[in-house]
Amino acid sequence: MTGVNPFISTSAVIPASVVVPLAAAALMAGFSRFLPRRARDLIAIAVALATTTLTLILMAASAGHPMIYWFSGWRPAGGMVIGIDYAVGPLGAGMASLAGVLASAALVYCWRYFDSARGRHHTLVLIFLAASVDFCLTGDLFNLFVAFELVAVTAFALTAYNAGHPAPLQGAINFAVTNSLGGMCVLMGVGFLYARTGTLNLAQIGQALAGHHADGLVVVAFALLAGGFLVKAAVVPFHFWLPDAYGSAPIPVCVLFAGVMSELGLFAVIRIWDTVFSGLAGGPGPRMRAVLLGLGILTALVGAVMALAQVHLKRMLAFVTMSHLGIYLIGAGLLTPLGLAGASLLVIGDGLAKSALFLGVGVVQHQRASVSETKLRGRGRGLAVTGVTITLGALVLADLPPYVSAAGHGLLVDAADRAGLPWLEIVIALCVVSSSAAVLRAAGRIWLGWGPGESPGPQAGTADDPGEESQDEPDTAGTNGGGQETREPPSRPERIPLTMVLPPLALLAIGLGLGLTSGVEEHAAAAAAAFSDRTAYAAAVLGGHGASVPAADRIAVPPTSAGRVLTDLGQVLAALLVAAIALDRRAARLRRALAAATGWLRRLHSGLVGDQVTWLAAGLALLAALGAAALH
Amino acid sequence: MSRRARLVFFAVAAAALAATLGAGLAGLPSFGRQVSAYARMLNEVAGPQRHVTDVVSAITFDYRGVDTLFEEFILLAAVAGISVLLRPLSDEIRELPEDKAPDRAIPPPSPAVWLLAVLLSSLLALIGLETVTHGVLTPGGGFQAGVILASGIYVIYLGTNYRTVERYQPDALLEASDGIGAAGYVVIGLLGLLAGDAFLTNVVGLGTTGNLIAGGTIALLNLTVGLEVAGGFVILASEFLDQTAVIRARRR
Amino acid sequence: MSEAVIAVALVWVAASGTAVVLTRDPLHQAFVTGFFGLSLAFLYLSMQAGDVALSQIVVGAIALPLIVLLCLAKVRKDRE
Amino acid sequence: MSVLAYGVVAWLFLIGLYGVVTSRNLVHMVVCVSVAQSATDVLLLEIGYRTGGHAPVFVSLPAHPGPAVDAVMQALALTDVVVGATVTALLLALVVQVHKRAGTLDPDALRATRE
Repeated sequence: MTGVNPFISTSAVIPASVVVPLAAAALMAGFSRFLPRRARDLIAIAVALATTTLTLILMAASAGHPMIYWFSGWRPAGGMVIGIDYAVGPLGAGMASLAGVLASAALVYCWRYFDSARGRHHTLVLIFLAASVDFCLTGDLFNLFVAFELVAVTAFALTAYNAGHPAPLQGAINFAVTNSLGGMCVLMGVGFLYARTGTLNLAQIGQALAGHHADGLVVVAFALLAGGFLVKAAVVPFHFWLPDAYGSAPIPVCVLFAGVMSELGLFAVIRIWDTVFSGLAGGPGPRMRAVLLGLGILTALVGAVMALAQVHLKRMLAFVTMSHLGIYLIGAGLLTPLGLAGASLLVIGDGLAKSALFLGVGVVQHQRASVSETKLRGRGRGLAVTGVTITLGALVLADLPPYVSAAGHGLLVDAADRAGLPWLEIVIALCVVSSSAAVLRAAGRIWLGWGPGESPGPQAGTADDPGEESQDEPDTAGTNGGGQETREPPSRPERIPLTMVLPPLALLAIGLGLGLTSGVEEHAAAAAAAFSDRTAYAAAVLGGHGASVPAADRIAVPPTSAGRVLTDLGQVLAALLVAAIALDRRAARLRRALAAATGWLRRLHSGLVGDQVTWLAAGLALLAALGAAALH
Repeated sequence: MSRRARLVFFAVAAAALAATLGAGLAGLPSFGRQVSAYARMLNEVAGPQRHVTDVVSAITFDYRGVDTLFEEFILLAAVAGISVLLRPLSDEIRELPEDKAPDRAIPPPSPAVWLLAVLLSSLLALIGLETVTHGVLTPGGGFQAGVILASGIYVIYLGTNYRTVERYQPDALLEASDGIGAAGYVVIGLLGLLAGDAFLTNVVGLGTTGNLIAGGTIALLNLTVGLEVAGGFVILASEFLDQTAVIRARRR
Repeated sequence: MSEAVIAVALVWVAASGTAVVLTRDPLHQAFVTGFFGLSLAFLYLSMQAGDVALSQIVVGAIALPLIVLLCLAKVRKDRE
Repeated sequence: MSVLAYGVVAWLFLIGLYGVVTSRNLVHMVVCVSVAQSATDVLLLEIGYRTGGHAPVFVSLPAHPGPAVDAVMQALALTDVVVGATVTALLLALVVQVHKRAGTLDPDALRATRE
């Protein structure tokens, strides 16, 4: 740092990071009919890139020094918070900039081929981006709820973008009903905490609760808040909507969902734990760690098993996402800065890789009109670049060094060791290898023509085979809403546009670049330490002493050892091996046995919203019981 | 799960959830016995600080104005989303219903019905304008006024037929109203930044308490929200109406 | 006095909310929903929340039933 | 009184959930979601209520009007009413299209994501 107080020079950047995308979205909603198509695309991409830049500036400026911004100019007075604040730290700003990067990539990918329904698609993506930024930066509990709902409303509409097909519509209904109920839980939790503490500011609620013993109200408030956010984070048993929504949403939307939206749910859970509940009397940390780790392990395992069982590529990536979410929850749930740092790097690395995979699948879908692994067998010829992209992405899922995920994995494993839980490494490795192997198996079948072409198991009704394809192609009648002109026939260019091929490669390159950047682990550790420090956070928001506690810098980060690299390479080899076995004709009986053994799990994912809401109710009660055990 | 299994499972889960909610609700202060210091403080200072009599509007548009900014975009996103979902798809066309008796001209709406609709609509418009302009004084404000204004427009439709609606509905204007309303909120927020203060700071002259034009940006924000909501709700309802009246499957 | 009014409103809300859920036919439900919206508005008014009550009337008793009816009209037309 | 007031919140939320779980018609289900949603508004306003308090509107009041109820909770409930309405409208738009594309409104007959 140069000694200049970054707060002064960058204070206008903080509101700008939400104002820019919001203003653009509003103007596009109002006037897109007067803009040519190319202008809409260009504006949307430019705004997404600008938002990314602004959040990157915030990430750099807030390192080691949280930035507090009071909207409407209402600073706390007389020990009471009056207005709404943004509490900007590098972790939140980093998460926001990941949203910006992925939104930019998704919009570039949309260029030319994607029918944006007169720009409304771009409007929704920009609002989604602004809501994500708000979600990451806000320091107010009710504002967090509003951001949650804004993310949700845009996401419901984007899921069902291909409204001419039943699957996206049904996925959107499941998604919308479960997540709306989740939102209600969050709001009830907000009400409970307000009734107890008389404030909506996270720092002030935490201050009011600190040192007190949790009673029924606090426990239930925790369960409702965490439960609501875990619906969004798709943690078992709140996860059933996720494959239905991610499996049927358009490809650019999947990128935003898998890379950002679910992660926001986890982000919120850790944020409210760190700022609000961690100060409760009785040292609830270790017991809460057990609860979060249990949920994380369950989610990671279910996701990994289900990913291997899919032949629908988007559903497969949906379950890969879910498995990853479980792993992030394991990292964050260790409730140590090192664990959170590892999870953060994994969120970035895996988020970029998963997005690249989704975009690669999109190219395949666009060119071959299918997303079924078995129907696509041997049909990858002519799509070599995409094949390489998908294979690379899959290897990265297994923590191929020196990609940034490998660094995150290293931190996470080290954090588990230090917490006295070295066996977590095995759980994580199992899940990582399964996810990676599922995608490698698909790549082997599609591009090398290996393996049998038929569906791997005879599970009619539960076979995760794609039904009617929902193509991301022009699907709006006419061109100007009211007109009755016949639409252009869907063009299937022989050459794949570069705007579809390059974004996934660019995302992988960013991840590789971050992995090669020295000191990325230290930065992550410092950001995580600042994020986890409740007293420093409260002091920064509410003023008072101890505002600049650079405890962050003192987290020792283990150096990358040769053993670490060998373990990662071992995971990559294991993933290749599992994929090979999955494709080998001689292992057919093994596959059938495994499919039979996991049939009950696949049947649980019935895709029926009534079942999903029932699980939601049960999950809430379970979470309250666990919360009571942890907090009392 | 079979229906029966689901119902049994739900019964157990709901009982546990009821116990959970009960435990939380039991921790609340008794009904009507406590108001937070924060709220008491705002009730006391909002009037003098912001020259408004309706404290709720001061909180909505000033003290917690950012919440409302995002709330407006929830509405904008929902309207955009509904337009996307209900857009005529490639296998659909927009056409007015076929005339069952083509030789018979459609009777024009009777003057009495038309007059009644115009009267009712003017009344609603008046109530809407009254609601939006009194936002700083009495309950009501931009949102409620917007919905009332939107229903005023719909009452006019009741007095006529869909062919006329189809021809005269100003789609571009409605969309612009929706977009300008939302953008207007952002622009009014930027006034604070331009004045060297924080985003959404109330930097406009506050006026005299009790006047219609008081409260600075609170009154302005009420107006812009009214603009957005009115446009948004008409679009929203017309998307559903279009589905019923003019959008049909293309014959194969 | 006001306590009694609120108590009546609460019972009314609970009863009409239950009725909304138990009315399985969507067309009938649309009308019960309007009634439920009114009862909520009355409850809010009795709890001195004029702003919320007004919103609840325009949304719960007018806009929502209207959209439900439009939605049902479209569904019926599709079935023809 | 507390039991009645807070009991209604739990009742509305649970009866709404019950309606969603047992619904045979998507339109009915969406309306049940809005019933559950109204529980949150009732809760917020009850938390902000004060016996004998007047509305937080300081116009034409007697000289010593006594305390007012919580305006903050009213502002939150106001936001939530709007959020609930928009989500309901969005869900109904989805329902219109589902009926068009799947030919049914029975939630248990929708297996498009599974086939």
